[in-house]
Amino acid sequence: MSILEVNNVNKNFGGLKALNNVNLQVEAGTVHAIIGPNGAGKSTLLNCFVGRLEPDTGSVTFDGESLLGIKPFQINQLGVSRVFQTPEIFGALTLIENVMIPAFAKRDGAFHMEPWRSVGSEAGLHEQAMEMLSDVGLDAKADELAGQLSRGDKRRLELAMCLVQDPKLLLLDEPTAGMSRGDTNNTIDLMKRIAQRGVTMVVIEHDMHVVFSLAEKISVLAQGTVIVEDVPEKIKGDPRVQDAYLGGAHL
Amino acid sequence: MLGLNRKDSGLFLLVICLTALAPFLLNPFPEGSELAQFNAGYPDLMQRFMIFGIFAIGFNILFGLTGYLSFGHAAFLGVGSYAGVWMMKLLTVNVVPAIIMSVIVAGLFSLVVGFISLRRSGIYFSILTLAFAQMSFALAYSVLTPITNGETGLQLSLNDPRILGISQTVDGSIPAANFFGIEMRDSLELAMGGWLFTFNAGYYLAAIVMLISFYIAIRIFRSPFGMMLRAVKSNQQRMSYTGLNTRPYALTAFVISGMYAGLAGGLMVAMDPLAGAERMYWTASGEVVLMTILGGAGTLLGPIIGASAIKYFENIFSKINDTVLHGWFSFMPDGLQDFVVAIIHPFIGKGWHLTLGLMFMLVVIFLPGGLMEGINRLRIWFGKRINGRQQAPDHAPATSS
Amino acid sequence: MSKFHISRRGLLKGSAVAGIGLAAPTIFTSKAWASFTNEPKGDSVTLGFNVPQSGVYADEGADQLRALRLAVEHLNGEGDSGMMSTFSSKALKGNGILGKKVEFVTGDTQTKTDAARASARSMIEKDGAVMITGGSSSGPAVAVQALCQEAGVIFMAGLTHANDTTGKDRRRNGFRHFFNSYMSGAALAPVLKNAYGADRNAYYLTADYNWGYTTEQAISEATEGVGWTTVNKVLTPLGAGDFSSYIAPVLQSGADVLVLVHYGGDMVNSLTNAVQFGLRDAQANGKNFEIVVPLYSRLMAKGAGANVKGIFGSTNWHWSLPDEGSKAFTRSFGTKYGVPPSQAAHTVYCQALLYADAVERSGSFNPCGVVEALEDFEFDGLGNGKTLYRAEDHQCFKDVLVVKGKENPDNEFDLLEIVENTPVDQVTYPHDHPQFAGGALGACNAGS
Amino acid sequence: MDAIILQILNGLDKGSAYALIALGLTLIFGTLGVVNFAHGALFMIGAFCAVTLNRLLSLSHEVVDETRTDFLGNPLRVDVPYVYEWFGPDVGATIIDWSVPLAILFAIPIMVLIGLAMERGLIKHFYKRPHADQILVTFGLAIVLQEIIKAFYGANPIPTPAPEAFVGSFDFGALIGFDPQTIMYPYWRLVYFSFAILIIGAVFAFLRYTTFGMVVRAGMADRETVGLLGINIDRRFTIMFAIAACVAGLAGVMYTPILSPNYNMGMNFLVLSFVVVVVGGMGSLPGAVAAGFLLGILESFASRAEVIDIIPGINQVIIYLVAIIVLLTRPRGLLGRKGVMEE
Repeated sequence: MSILEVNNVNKNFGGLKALNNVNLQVEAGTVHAIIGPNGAGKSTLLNCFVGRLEPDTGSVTFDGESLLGIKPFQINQLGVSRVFQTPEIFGALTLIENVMIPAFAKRDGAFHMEPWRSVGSEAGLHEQAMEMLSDVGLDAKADELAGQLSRGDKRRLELAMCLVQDPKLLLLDEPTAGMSRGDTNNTIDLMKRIAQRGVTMVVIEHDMHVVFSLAEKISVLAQGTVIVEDVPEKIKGDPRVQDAYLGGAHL
Repeated sequence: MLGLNRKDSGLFLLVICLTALAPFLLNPFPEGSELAQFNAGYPDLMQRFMIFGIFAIGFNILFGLTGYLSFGHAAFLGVGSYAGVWMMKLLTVNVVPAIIMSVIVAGLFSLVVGFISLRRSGIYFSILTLAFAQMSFALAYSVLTPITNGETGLQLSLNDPRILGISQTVDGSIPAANFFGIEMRDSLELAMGGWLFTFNAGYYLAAIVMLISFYIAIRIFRSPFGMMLRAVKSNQQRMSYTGLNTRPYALTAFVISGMYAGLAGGLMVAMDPLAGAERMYWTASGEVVLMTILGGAGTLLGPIIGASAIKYFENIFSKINDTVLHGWFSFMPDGLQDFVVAIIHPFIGKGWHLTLGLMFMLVVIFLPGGLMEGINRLRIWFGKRINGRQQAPDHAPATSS
Repeated sequence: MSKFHISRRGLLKGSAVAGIGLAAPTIFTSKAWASFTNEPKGDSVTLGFNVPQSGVYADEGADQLRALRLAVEHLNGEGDSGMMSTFSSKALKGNGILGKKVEFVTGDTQTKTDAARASARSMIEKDGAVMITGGSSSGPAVAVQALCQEAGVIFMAGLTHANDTTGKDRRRNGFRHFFNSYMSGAALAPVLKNAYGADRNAYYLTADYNWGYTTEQAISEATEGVGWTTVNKVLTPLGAGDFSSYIAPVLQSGADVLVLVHYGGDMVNSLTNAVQFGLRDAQANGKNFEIVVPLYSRLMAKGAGANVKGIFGSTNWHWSLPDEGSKAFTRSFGTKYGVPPSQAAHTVYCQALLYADAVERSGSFNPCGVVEALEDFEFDGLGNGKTLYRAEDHQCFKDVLVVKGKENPDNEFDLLEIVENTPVDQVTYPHDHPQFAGGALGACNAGS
Repeated sequence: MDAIILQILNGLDKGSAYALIALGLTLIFGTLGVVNFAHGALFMIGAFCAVTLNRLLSLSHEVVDETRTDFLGNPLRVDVPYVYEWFGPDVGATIIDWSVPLAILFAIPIMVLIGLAMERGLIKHFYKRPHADQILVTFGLAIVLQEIIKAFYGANPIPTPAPEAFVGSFDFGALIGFDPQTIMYPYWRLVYFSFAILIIGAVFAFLRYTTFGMVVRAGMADRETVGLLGINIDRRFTIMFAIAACVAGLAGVMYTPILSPNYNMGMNFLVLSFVVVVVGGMGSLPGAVAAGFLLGILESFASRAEVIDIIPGINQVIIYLVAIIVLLTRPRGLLGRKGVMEE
């Protein structure tokens, strides 16, 4: 059963066709990678899932509900979390606060106001957030300001922020970009653990090592169209994929 | 205490003590001495410390937490004042209904202004709030004169149709604003040696309201809701992708701070039943911004300190004239005395604006976190000196208190 | 040794007093320490000079302070005694007031009601002032007057011209020496009729606030009384800066007189604009187009430069008046400061003297006694001829000067020439005249 | 019809002042990313340059004139300006008469110096600080500048007339076929409008056709990239600040005959200029100019008696009302770019 269904999605920017009749099915509980050369429309596609962009035509449904025409926070409340290419975190807040905020959002909904309750009295959520931080190896820095973290740490923090919400679908936009080999491997391990919990993941990634260690299915996007969709073993040898990447290299 | 953690309880207790003892603390110099000029322990100014403290605390909930810089908050204070005076004209000179009405009316007005202005962010938001406030001022000053009494300001008169109360007292005066019989202008005076301390009923009412406001502000700061407001300031994008609707958070903060402004306006007319249009002018909105930043935006205590500092300057420095100056330096030979007075004169008395401007610049340049940063630095510095060799200096960042 | 006493500013009543009393039963005595607010106990008395020191009227405020300082000198018997020597009442002896040396505190009204009240309150509460005077506009004057009424001190209004100060906002503890909008209209109308004829069409540009409204009403009613027609009345925002968009349509309106109901910087700008747009050289309805400025001030006239030449207006007082009082005051002020006094300075000087005199005559600083002494007090020798402080509304009735901008000034202060000294009878009105209706003095308040 | 032309004409000179101040504001904002609350004060200082030059030229020594008396009855001491003695009374009088136009030359070096000093001494340290801090520190500076001027020149407006040659107005209506005396327009306002157009044109030409200007424009679009190219963009931005200060100052110099300057005039223009900049779109130069004229003209129309009769008070709030409507319908102002000042 597919949890995310994308049907005939088109998106134009001025004269440029960014997405051209994209179709995509993501099976529940799988890791689905989207790869493709630069400018193929990967991020545009992801933006159409989270309400940042509205496709010109086509449909995007998640768990039977359309994701079009609703706001990003509503999409998240349906169970879709996203990790950005450049980490989006609350730089002026501490790490533990960064993780507690999504936990609150999950528990209390999009808007909730009980100013008489204190953060200090939320032991349960605090514990949950600390666990999540130790999962990503940041528990030692829980009281530091997030803005002072290294880029790699920020990315792991963002991942923790998404995971604490226990999402049904996790969208990752190049989760290992700019990481060292060691960090990348740690992240792969982490994502494998997440996958084992049954979280569905859509990953955009350039690093083929990451893609082939994780993905159960791969869609190749080129010039706004899905040219191939298959299991990793088949993708590796597909001439169309190599074509697209070589063509892409010239761009 | 009261659901606060130890540090916040300590802070709250400190503020309670300071406000309770203010009549002593603010009058350190004996009456009649040269330095008595610097005493601030008289009812009007002490009330102002409290009232503008409330205004700045509320503004800080919006600006300090969410980062939305409103340039129109004086409008809510003004609207609250008008509502308060009308209550006193029409209903009763008991200040409680007037204050409640001020908060309600200011809250409703801020809901409307906030709903529209929060459609934009950054300086566009600031300009929208500025535009609303300036329109309120211009209309209150002119076209709305039947409601606001324009330039003169709305005040009580001898023939107000007061429903629960009397239009005038038996001896033909306007009844005084009171809190269930305690008149706001009543004071007890205590003379000790050369010192004179004034305990004013209005001040203590304002102080209690300020303490309640301060307590609520602490609770908001420490609540998940307060955390969300700081998240609004830090990264709205992340917030919405985290499943949080930023607009109602910002709007709630806006309305809360608008209600604080209304409360301040209501207290102002409770202490002194007159509402003038100038208190809605953009410089008045600018003043609360200055208070908050001067004290330290985003800190709990900062706004109160900033408000008190500015009001102290406005009321004490502006009253030092050159006769007073000559008095101070009368021990000097004539020529030197004139010279020293000539040097100092531009900065005090009618030049107090100049000192104020210089002070803003110095604080912003050297203490970006406002006066609170200065206080924290001093604390750390003293801490080091005291702890000295016994233990390693505490390098924990000076968290805002 | 400590001394404790109950507030001289009012007793806490009821339970509050009981509570505090129980806590410290011995430290309060029930002796009525003072019978009225800020009763002077030592050998000096403090007056509060509340003038604009910042904002657009700061120069007028500065001039008022000069005059008040001079008044204090004269009251204390220093200097040349100024108008004290010409004042018809001889109660003042030059030894302070009731033998107490006069001291003063100053404050900044900022020409804002709020700031003016805050400043006045601090003078009363902190410095123990028994009388507040000064100010250069009506809003703050009305506000401070109400405050003084509540606090139980005397308010001697400074420059305030709106009818409301002694009209609907009059107070028992407040007094106005300055003239008002109605008097301007009553004095100007006949002069304007003589100069420009009875068949005139007037266009009003009016500052959009209380003073503007009352003055516009006063002038239009008075000129309509001599046969003029009012073509249009347009409200202009305070501090508009450039009035060109208001002035440009005037010539097309069929009007042949423009009345600029502006004061201060607005008057300077609107008059300058009007002259720039050629209104003074224009012809309308076959007549020369004329401009009128109801309330003149020499300090303002200076700002407008040559544009004031030949333009009619009214003023409370001018230093070139030939009577002995005016001459004495101008000499005294001019010798000390090197410039002649403005009308703003003159009115507060008179007010200070009148207050001191009333205290002497009543024998006490008690405001209720002062009120009694001032009500229906007739005096002379303060520059405006025979003057009456009317009991019903606490307004001074005296001659009103109609002036016009001088064509060939002798010196930089010689900007206005006196056209007519309108006798007091012509500007007197019943205290319940419609322009002043709706107010009541109430009872005098002595505080505690 | 003649009424409409009249109100448009009347809107032009105020619009010119708005446009000139807003141009400088948006230039500073676009190049330096600084919100300069002291810009109104620069306009005011420009105006006082004219006052100062007038005073300097009129510097006099006293000659006792026994035939006349002063207000105390003493012999009158007449001030005779030195220029009268150096150039003769006629030429001397003409020089003083022309002090406002001459003040342009006088003001340029002063404004440039003030601009440089401000940028190097103060603004430079605030590039990376939050906008709120920039606003506060420049607001503080504005108060200080204002108070200094007040200490020297007092609070009352100081008349600074235009040269005799420009006094009076010309009959614009007769020129374009209306009845005489229907559309009168003072000469000096025509001068002011032309002057504003000239300055605006010069600034645009400078930015468009010089390499300096191109670098600055590129820097406005993307400061970091230009910095990476090895161009010392900071130096150029400093100069841009001086130019912006100069534009504001000259706007002030030429405005003095229209509005007798007082120390507070800058604050009055500042708020409106900010509204103008925002309505035009933060960082957009053409936007600032267009919005300046647009709001000037709208304000002029709103002050027609007929309009006020229909909507009382509209003349007081028109600018703010337009600002609200524009901002709600066009989020970034008329010609603003995305992402500027929205954080």
